[in-house]
Amino acid sequence: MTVILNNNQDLEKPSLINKTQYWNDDSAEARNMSVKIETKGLSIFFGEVRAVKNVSIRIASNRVTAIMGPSGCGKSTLLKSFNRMNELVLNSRIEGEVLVDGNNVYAKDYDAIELRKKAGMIFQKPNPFPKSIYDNIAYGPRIHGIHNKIELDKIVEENLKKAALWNEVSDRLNTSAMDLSGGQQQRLCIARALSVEPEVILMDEPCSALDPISTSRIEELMRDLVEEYTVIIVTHNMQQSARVSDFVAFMYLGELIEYGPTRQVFEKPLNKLTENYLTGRFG
Amino acid sequence: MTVILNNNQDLEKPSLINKTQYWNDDSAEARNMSVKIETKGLSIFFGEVRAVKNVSIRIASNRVTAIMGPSGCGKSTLLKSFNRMNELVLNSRIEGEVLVDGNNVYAKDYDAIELRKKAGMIFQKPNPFPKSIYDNIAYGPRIHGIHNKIELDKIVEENLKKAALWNEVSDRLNTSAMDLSGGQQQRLCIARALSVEPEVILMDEPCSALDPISTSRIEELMRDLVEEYTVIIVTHNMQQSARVSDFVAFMYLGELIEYGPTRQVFEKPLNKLTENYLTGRFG
Amino acid sequence: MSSLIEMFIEKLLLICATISVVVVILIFIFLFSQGVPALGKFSIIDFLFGGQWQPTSIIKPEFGALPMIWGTMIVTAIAMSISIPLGIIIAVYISEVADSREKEILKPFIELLAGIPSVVYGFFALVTLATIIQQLTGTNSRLNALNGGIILAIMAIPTIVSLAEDAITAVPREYREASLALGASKWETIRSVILPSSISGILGAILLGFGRVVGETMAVLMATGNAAIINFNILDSVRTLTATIAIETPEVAFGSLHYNMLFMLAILLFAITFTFNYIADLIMRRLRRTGR
Amino acid sequence: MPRLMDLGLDQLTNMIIDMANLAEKAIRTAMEIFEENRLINSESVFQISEQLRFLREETSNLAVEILARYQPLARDLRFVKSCIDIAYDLSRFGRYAYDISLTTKWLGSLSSCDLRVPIETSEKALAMIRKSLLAFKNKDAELAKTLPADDNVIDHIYSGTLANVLKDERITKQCALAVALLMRHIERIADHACYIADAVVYIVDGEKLGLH
Amino acid sequence: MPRLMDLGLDQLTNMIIDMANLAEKAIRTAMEIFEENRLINSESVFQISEQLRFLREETSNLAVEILARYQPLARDLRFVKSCIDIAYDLSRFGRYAYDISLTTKWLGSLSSCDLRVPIETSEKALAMIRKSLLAFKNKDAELAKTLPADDNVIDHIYSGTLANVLKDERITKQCALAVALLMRHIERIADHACYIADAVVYIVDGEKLGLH
Amino acid sequence: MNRKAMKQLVYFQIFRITTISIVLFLFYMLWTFVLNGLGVVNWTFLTDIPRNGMTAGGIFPAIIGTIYLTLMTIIFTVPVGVASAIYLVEYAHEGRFVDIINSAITNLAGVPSIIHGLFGFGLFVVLLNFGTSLLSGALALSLLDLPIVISASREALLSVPKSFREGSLALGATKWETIRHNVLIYALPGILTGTILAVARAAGETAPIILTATFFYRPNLPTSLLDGTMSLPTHIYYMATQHYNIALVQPLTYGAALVLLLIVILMNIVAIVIRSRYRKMKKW
Ligand SMILES: Nc1ncnc2c1ncn2[C@@H]1O[C@H](COP(=O)(O)OP(=O)(O)OP(=O)(O)O)[C@@H](O)[C@H]1O
Ligand SMILES: Nc1ncnc2c1ncn2[C@@H]1O[C@H](COP(=O)(O)OP(=O)(O)OP(=O)(O)O)[C@@H](O)[C@H]1O
Ligand SMILES: [Mg+2]
Ligand SMILES: [Mg+2]
Ligand SMILES: O=P([O-])([O-])[O-]
Repeated sequence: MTVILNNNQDLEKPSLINKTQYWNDDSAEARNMSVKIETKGLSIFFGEVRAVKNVSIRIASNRVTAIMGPSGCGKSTLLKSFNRMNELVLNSRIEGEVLVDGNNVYAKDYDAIELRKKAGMIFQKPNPFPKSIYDNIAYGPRIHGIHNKIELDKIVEENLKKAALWNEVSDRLNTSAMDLSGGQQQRLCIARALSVEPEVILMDEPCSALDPISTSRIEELMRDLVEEYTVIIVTHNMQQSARVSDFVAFMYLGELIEYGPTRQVFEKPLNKLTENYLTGRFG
Repeated sequence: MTVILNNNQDLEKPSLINKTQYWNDDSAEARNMSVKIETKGLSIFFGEVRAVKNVSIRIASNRVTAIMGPSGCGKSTLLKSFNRMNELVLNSRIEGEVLVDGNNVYAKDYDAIELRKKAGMIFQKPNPFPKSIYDNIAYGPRIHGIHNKIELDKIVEENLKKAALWNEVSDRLNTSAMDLSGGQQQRLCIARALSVEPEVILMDEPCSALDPISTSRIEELMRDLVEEYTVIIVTHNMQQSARVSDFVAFMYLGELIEYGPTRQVFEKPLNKLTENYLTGRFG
Repeated sequence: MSSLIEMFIEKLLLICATISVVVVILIFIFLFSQGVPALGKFSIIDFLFGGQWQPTSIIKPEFGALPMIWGTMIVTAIAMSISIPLGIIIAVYISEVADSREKEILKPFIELLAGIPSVVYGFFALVTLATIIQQLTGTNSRLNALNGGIILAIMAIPTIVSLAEDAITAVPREYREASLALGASKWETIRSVILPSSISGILGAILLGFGRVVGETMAVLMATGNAAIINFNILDSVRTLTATIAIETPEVAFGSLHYNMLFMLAILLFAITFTFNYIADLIMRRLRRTGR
Repeated sequence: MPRLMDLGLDQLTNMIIDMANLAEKAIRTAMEIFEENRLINSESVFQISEQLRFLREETSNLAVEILARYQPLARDLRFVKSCIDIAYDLSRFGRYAYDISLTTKWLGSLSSCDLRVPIETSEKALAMIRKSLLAFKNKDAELAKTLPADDNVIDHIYSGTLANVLKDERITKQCALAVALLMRHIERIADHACYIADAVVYIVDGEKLGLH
Repeated sequence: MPRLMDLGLDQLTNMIIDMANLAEKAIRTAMEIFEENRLINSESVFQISEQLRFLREETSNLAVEILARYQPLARDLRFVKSCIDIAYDLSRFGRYAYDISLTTKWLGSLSSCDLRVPIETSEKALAMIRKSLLAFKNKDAELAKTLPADDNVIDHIYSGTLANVLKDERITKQCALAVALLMRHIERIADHACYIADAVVYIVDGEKLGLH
Repeated sequence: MNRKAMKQLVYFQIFRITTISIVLFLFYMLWTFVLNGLGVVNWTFLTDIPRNGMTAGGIFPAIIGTIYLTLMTIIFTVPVGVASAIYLVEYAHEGRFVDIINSAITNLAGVPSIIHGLFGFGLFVVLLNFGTSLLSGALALSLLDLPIVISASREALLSVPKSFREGSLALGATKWETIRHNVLIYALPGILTGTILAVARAAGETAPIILTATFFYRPNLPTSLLDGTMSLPTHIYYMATQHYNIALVQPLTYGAALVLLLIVILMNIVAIVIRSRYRKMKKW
């Protein structure tokens, strides 16, 4: 195809193909892509249960990576290991390594606080604090020592803009965030996560509580964010994953079964399990 | 196309086209179809709020009719008016008529209990009773005076089979229904609704709490049920509606904006609002 | 037919539900009908601001409630100033800091304490606590405001802890996660997210604790010494409204001015607790409505 | 913010436009063989035709991908669906152009033949392609609906020419064959332009008129 | 319980099979004109060709509908996608058959010509169609992969025949033209049978081999 | 360790120490009762009447009095309380009337127990002339317990998901059928827990009955509703404050207090156990 397209400059301009289907360009780019997060033989235990089993995965920066798989396969657990949120569960224990920018985040002297600044998290249910919109966004920066009003104002505006929410709320920054609609709340949460200048954004089924219209807003936002951040999303929704992700990781019973460019995995999965899952011939 | 297909006996056998796309055969059949439920100038008020505005709709028997529209447009309210469940809300008041099998169910001497037997309801969240699987199904028949064990056994088995659940649970009818998975629970609720021999099945977003695989099970079940029952489903999910419904009703701000065969509404909606909603250019 | 039964049942239940209303009204009417006649014979000003309570004086009975109001106030103040901080700290500890094993022990234990009869606390204050305080301070009135205050604080702590703990636990897990995911420490999360968002529940807990303290009878009766004098030393004996009613009612002559004045004390007490309970209720209700 | 799908739809549009340009180029190149009596190798037309075939495949791949990713409905659905058909029509143009270019290969040099009618008609057909593409670009159903008239004109010329070459004894058998073959290809081109117009009407109005 | 989508996929399969049968019938009918020297009116072939065109449209409509309704993935996606292409290939068979049937219309009676090679080769091409369909029905990638060899044989015959008719002076110009035209159409038919085989391999293995 | 973590550690340690001290203090309190009471609690103590001017003998009449009072309170409050709760949760629609009932209940719950006593004294003892009797005492206690039973039952009913009711109604069950077959049974453990806690409270209450039902010394058991009685809480109070030789009887007082404590704690434990079992069982 490249041969043909080369004759047509028109087709070379930024387009869907270039934006979400870079894998068209063979895995060459994939091989050159910089790795943001990497796990090496990662296993995560809850007491006796081994929720994640010996997973080694390299996640590309500035790409959307989707983690998929049947319920209970360890998607959320894996995601949370990237910012050590799984530590909050009593009895949880890990084996193996999680490297972010090449550093093992489970090393003794690695600061979980810094890690969580670096890897923001968006949850399934929008969870704005019961504070004003402004205070929601300012929360993180304040925690990290910014109290200058002008600076905070700037941060709030900037991040609301990034989250495509500024237009809708700029005139009511001091009203409660709880009065926003579900979709707006989720975008607020994204803005809040952005406020501490993360490099990675982890999303755990961020749209499963939203209506279809809010969902597509968030999906558009994801594609926007990936220009600047590394986005990792857990989703049950195959179409969503098809729409937004560049890479798909498929998990089953705690293991990483398949991992590759989205188009390839969706069109031609290598693993029979993946195939069955994608075609709904599962369990 | 009919011309062509007539040459090919093979194509005439029951198939997707015949099953879900009868509207291919022009509206002739639609016009001849028997009407199960009809509303005439139906308005439903909650106190001062008019949630449903002057809706007149004729719902075909043995078809799946989907009610769609943005959140708060009155879908659930309309659905509930079909078995008078909306009466349970204080301050609710109706104007106009709802005819089931030609009888106005809001007439003074119409028995709401009988109506609710006739029009079973499935809710958004699976709501099995915390009883055994057996007792869940037997609940309705018992309430209506059947206590003979043999008869109940038969009812339980029959309806579990109809709901495509028998194979999965026949060996543990006495375990708690709460131990079933979400999708199984929802099918149990369907079996429970079937147990009192309804003619109509009302479903209010029956899959919105389920994973994709359970969802497709329920969707397949819906297509099965429609052979014997009239199915009305409220759903947010356009693809779901496209998959299972024969007719689509589109509501907006309490009004019925568009109503027609699914393929036609989805391919060529007549109303601009419907068009915008379907193409996600809404609000 | 079946709808007739349905209707009958509904009416029956309705009647039962009305009983509480009737009782409250009855209490109201009764208190006022027994108390208000006293105002004809004794001015309300003297009642509220009179410093002397000598109901049985043959010469000139005095019904100044101020000493009891003072006593109630000082005991309550001591009790609350101890129980509020401790209650909140323990609530936070149990719900946010303690590991699940500690929690499993602490929670039922606190609940259990809420169920211990006040007379038992009173007896403890009377015998043991008073001795301890006396040994520590060297005061000569064994039974005093401090003693009463401390025992009331201990009695109020379970109430405050369990209600505040409920309020804190009711803070959605999502807030915690959100804050932690932003890189806040656990303590920062508690201070900046959890406490602010459970503040109304905690306030309700405090107010209910307050109501319990003000209305408490047996413990103060046994712990404070019951001297109806105004005194600014917390190591002196005081007497509360409740104690006065408990002590004097059995001996009073029915229909006498003293009898009526006891009801006036009850009205006063009722007014105070009513006010606080009402505010607490308002807060709790708003809480429930907004679902926080 | 544009919908994610819009990126894909724009891309589809661009690909269709590119294809239309290529198709026009193919037909023009093929016809030039006769116009200037140049003996252009049909190979270059074949190249364009193959490009079109590949592009058609790409377009329909993209369309399928959009369908499976975004589940378009209503107008979007009609658009994507139609793009598959239009791409097919456009790829046919390439094939017809190639067939035209083969005429000399089959029949030898036609320098002695009077090919003015086919050449003129091919201009008309090219105009129809441009028109249908304009209608597509602007989603102009009214413009699209004028194409059947153009097609009628060409049909008319076609049957007239056939009758004429059979009747007129001065026309050699070879030339008659050449004119007939050329005209038939041009007539097919006009048909496919009409199909495109059809698709445009369907995109805009949701009606399948069957204009041709 | 079958998946809802399966009903649609089965329907698609049936339509493809029907189309293949029709295509075979069209080619056979067209070739009969020469075989028995019957002057069958090309109209009946045209009818079948038009039927195929309509069926292709129906098939691709259904495929699009399945894509938009069920969002198939993996093998299902490849299958639906391929059905669109296969239906296109099959509809082309109809068109080639029609073009074949037009040969006599263009060149007059060919009773004097030796058409044994085209007729034999057409049987080979028909066998390829049947084979590709069998591969499709049974999702037999291995069988599909044998088609390019068959195609090579036909390509060989084609170029050999062309050389032969040019060299052999006993063959009249008209006959030479007829053989060349017929062989070219048959060669195209074999190509499209290969495309179908290609699609089958893609469905089964997910590989686009580009067999032809 | 960075500043954040340091700060957190300091705070959390302070919290832990505070909590542990309070818990230890309360354990100490309970321990004094065990230590001082265990010596006197024996079979005679439990089954004998007080003797020698209450300086010897047992607390049998007090125990029986407490049991009688408690049982009567249950009989008065549980039916009315549960019925009220059912009405409020299942039938009443939001509105003025419900608001009135609700605020009456909260009010009633907030009335200091001594006022219940005073009210009972004035109304039952004096005006209605029931005298100082089981009936007066039980009625006074009932007023105090009623809101507790109602609240507990209401919570239990509210915790039964709305979907159970909808599910049943949608099957054509009537409202009462729904409540009986598909609501009450699931609320029962909750109601039971609440009731037991209310009962425990009644058993330990002092102020209301001191004015309405009990005597300092009344060794013979009550034979009618209109008889006065002894009771454990008041017995403790009297022995601790009114006895002519407080110091002498202190061991006996400790014994009585220990018995009361054990009764009340036992009931609480039963309630807690029921509740935690029920929580584990309940899956909605
Ligand atoms: N806190 C926990 N304690 C014990 N086991 C746990 C805990 N959290 C998760 N697990 C177990 O770990 C496994 C993986 O859980 P996880 O939440 O990661 O699954 P998931 O893929 O995210 O599922 P879902 O799609 O339902 O969210 C499950 O088997 C689960 O039971
Ligand atoms: N019990 C009620 N009291 C007052 N207003 C109500 C009540 N129930 C619904 N409404 C109002 O009626 C309108 C229609 O509500 P309904 O639940 O039918 O919407 P819906 O279309 O089902 O929305 P959703 O998709 O969010 O379920 C809404 O505006 C809602 O606020
Ligand atoms: Mg998860
Ligand atoms: Mg609804
Ligand atoms: O609880 P009281 O001791 O005040 O009755």
